Amino acid sequence: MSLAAAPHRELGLTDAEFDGICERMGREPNALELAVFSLMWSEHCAYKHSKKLLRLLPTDGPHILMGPGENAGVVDVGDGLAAAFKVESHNHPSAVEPFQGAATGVGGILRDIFAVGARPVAILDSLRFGELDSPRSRYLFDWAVKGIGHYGNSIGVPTVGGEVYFEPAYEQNCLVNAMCVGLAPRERLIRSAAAGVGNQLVLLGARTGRDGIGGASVLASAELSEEDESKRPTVQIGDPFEESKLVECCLDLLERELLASLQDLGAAGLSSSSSEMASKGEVGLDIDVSRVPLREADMEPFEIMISESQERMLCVVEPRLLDDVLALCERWDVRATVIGEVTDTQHLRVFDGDELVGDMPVDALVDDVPLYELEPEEPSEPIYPDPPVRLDEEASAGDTLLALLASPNIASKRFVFEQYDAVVGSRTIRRPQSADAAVLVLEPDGGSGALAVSIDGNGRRVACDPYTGAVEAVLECARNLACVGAEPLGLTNCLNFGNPEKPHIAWQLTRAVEGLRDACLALGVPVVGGNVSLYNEGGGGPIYPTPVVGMVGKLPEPSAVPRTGFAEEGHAIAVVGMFEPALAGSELEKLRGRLADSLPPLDLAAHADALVRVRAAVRGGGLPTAHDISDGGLACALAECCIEGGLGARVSVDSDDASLFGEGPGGVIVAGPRELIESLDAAVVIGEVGGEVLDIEGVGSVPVAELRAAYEGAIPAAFAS
Amino acid sequence: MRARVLIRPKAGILDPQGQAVERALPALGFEGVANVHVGRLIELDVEDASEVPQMCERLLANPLIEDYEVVELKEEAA
Amino acid sequence: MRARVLIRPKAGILDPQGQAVERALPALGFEGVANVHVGRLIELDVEDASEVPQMCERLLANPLIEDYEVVELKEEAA
Amino acid sequence: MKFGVVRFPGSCDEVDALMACRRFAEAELLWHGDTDLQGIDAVVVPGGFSYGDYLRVGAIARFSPLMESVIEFAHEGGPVLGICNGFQVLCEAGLLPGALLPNDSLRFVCRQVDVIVENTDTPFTRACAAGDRLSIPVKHTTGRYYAPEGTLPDEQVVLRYAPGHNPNGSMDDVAGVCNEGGNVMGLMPHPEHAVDLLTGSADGGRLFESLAMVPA
Ligand SMILES: Nc1ncnc2c1ncn2[C@@H]1O[C@H](COP(=O)(O)OP(=O)(O)O)[C@@H](O)[C@H]1O
Ligand SMILES: [Mg+2]
Repeated sequence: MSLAAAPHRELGLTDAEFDGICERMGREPNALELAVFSLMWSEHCAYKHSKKLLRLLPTDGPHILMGPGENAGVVDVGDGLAAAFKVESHNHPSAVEPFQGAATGVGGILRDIFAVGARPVAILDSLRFGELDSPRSRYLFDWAVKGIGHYGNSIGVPTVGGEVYFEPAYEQNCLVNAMCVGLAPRERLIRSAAAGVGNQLVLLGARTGRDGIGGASVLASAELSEEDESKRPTVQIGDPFEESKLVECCLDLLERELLASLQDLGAAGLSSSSSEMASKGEVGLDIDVSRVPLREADMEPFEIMISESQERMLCVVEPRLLDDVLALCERWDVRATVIGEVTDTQHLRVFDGDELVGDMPVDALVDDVPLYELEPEEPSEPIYPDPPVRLDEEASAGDTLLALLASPNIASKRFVFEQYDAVVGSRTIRRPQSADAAVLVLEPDGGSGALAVSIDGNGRRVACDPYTGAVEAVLECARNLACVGAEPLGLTNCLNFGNPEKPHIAWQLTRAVEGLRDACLALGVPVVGGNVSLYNEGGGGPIYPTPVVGMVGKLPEPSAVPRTGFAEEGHAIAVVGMFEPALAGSELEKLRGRLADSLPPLDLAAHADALVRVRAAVRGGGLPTAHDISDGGLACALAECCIEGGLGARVSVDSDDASLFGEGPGGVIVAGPRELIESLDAAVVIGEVGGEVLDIEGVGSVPVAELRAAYEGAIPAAFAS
Repeated sequence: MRARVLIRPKAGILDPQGQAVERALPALGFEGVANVHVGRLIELDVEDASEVPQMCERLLANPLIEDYEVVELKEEAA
Repeated sequence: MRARVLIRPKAGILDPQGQAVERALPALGFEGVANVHVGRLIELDVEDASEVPQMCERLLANPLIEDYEVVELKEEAA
Repeated sequence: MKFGVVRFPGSCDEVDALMACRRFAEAELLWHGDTDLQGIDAVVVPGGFSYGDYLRVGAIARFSPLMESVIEFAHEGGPVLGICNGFQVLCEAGLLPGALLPNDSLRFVCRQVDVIVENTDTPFTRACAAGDRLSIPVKHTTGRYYAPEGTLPDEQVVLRYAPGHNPNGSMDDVAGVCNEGGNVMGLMPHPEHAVDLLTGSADGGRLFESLAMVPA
């Protein structure tokens, strides 16, 4: 594409925005400058429609070392160690090419983590697709999972958890969010602000090709459409081997204190990384594109500035340290090239050799960007059609339980997580499905205790009620942590929504962010960072509003972490926490072909207290089994405990649908020696572990083998033949 | 009849495999190697060779990142 | 000059990739497909084409599990 | 007794292997670009994706300067243990019979499996009893072991997947093999990830324990 032929509209800029650029520049931008502005002013880079809303989120907390604004949020995990984490979306690229889209999504979030000096130690993924009976959804799911595994497995970072949901609303627009957690000695942490006029700008890593040209604005800010064809040659290809060298090299450079600042190259490539470094440091930068190592000889300067070639980092180096930096990069076999220097101009100036080919005020690119007010309006009638009926109202409780366990949203995700290396690094003491949160010991890094990580967000419930649904996402994530005895240190989130220029989407977004805010305040958990992905509307209307919440927590005693499975015959089973189940928004309601238009309101303060009780029960020690009551309600949670433990149970509980299959935050199943269970604060004993069937008094009983067949068989069956 | 499909990374698309081979060969004493590209080779018996390009579009190749070339071979595979 | 190396799984060794393609094609409505095999395609510029077989023996192929065939192409790559 | 753990660019499990070795003896990392083995008594070639595993797993790593020294060390009878990618490298280097092919599922598989000790008369299994059942994780895409007819004598099969535990379609459930001299072993499961009950199993420690028993 030659920009001369591509006026600002084709680059996604409105006429008003174009005028704004001319005003700030004091002239019309040339083609290169227009290309850079179009990316820097895209929703993806500028958060035009979400920035104001995000200011609502609480960002202060006792453990915070770096908050939003840096490449990743960082919290103090004690013993001089810091944990960096962030979740990011790669939805549109994954919809275009699921394998490379998902793989480069992982590569991108990894770079955000080591850009602050942390070694990536865990990946989690949050995925949304159409129903599995759709061939296209199966294809996207299959290849996105392969892509995530390919990158994480190859680079030696374990993928320890995640979630997958299948809903018709994602058929035209899948979601691929990836979260990474990293660890660093506190003194190795580094920021991205460029500083020191005269310091050298050094580009590390892969050569620059035509990957993802225009990707940031075209792929990330426009609704998918027919002319996707034309975008396709610009798919970004990931090279995890290059990145693994880059990780080791960057961490080594930081260990030796050779860098003044460090920044990854993500969306909009050199344009955004350089201008953001300059903006944070309140300096200018000169870049000579003719020095950038190219994969293709004949690239134009604008292409070099906006290329999204993967596996590249940008750092600022004092001239006296330059030789040491270049030597160390050579040892790690990482390409390192001086491409420019820090100036006091507060302009980003682009040279092609001696020729000045672009000159842009940094604040016009980064800070002084037009922000838009949302115009939220509550929809008067439902936005989403009812889901297809998949289960007959009259089905027996036993058949209903089996149908729920076999529903892909609840069924075991073993098909997914067995394609991920969950153990590399020797930190993982709870793998997927063995506990509600993944648990990573800190001992190998010289710390004490363990980290717990989880990622959650049931978009269907948010669709029913954006505010309450978002609150529930935070509560479920915190509850998953509580089930392993961990206290949340910080929260990251990815807001996946439709087109915010539409009033109903603006309303969903506003209410969801208010829900996140209130839940974070109630739990005292600060937001350390996140990501926003808007315009997720491919033909079939908007996706379910999907705020995805990731948390990192700390627990003191790794050897005493409960598991999901029942442990021993004779153990007493109880429900702790605060559980008020309802059918609204539940998986059962979905199977019955309905979608509620609200969720029961909830008492946040009471839920915060309940979470403290759950954590106390787990931390009390000696508790072998704890599992949160989530999708599919109490009956499904009990079944999961039976399946994982290979043991049956006899319980007596209320036998109505809502009590058995209803959902709602707060409930946790615990099991253990009777005296221990009975001693727990506010525990309601409901039965006993034993036998080979799950027997719910007055309701029916199902052999554990049948439960397992339904639970473990469902997703593989979708791929059979 | 037997058909052969040659699948190559599209021009300009990163080809880490080709790069790796290009770096490895000189180390083994093979000089003057350049432009190495690694792709896939698919050979199959088909009734109607005219269908093979559609097979490539729909399954065998990934048109986003790969080019393909179909060669018709006379003999069937043993 | 440009050389092309065709690398195929040795006869008799299970080729699950070939089998997967063979299963998938009929599902897409392509009938009468048989004997599908998936291998590797390597193309490279070399000074001395006579060296290519040694390159295969030493690096490009694993003779235990793969057969290779070298084809000399006239034109250099663009 | 000192272990040397090879570090290639793209290795993933070298630090895990190093920590596992250190539970039983001294251990240090060996840099792929060096040729000096620093007087170590046993070599571990760890898992990962050496040199990106491009072209063919293990194919390029096999030619690294350090591997030339490791091959020499092996020919002199020094004990060499290849884990996962290390196994693939040792096969490519001709130190072990056979080759590793893509899993029959064509998918990466990460799973705890049971393996049965078939041969205790090796430096790697002398701490085990014949028939011992070890719980060790596998994690690989290219782990289907294959050796042409008659190239793998039974006594060179050191580990087999327990019935029903073969994760990749390996010939005769072979999980680990040794060379004729018995001083070079390769296996697909990751014993370095089974050295601590906290992470699931300590059974893999038996291999390192066996090696540590080698008179230094
Ligand atoms: N996409 C995925 N990647 C990795 N692990 C996953 C994925 N989806 C689900 N899992 C794992 O499967 C288990 C069950 O998932 P889920 O039902 O979402 O847990 P919960 O409801 O407790 O949040 C968890 O251990 C989770 O980490
Ligand atoms: Mg669940």
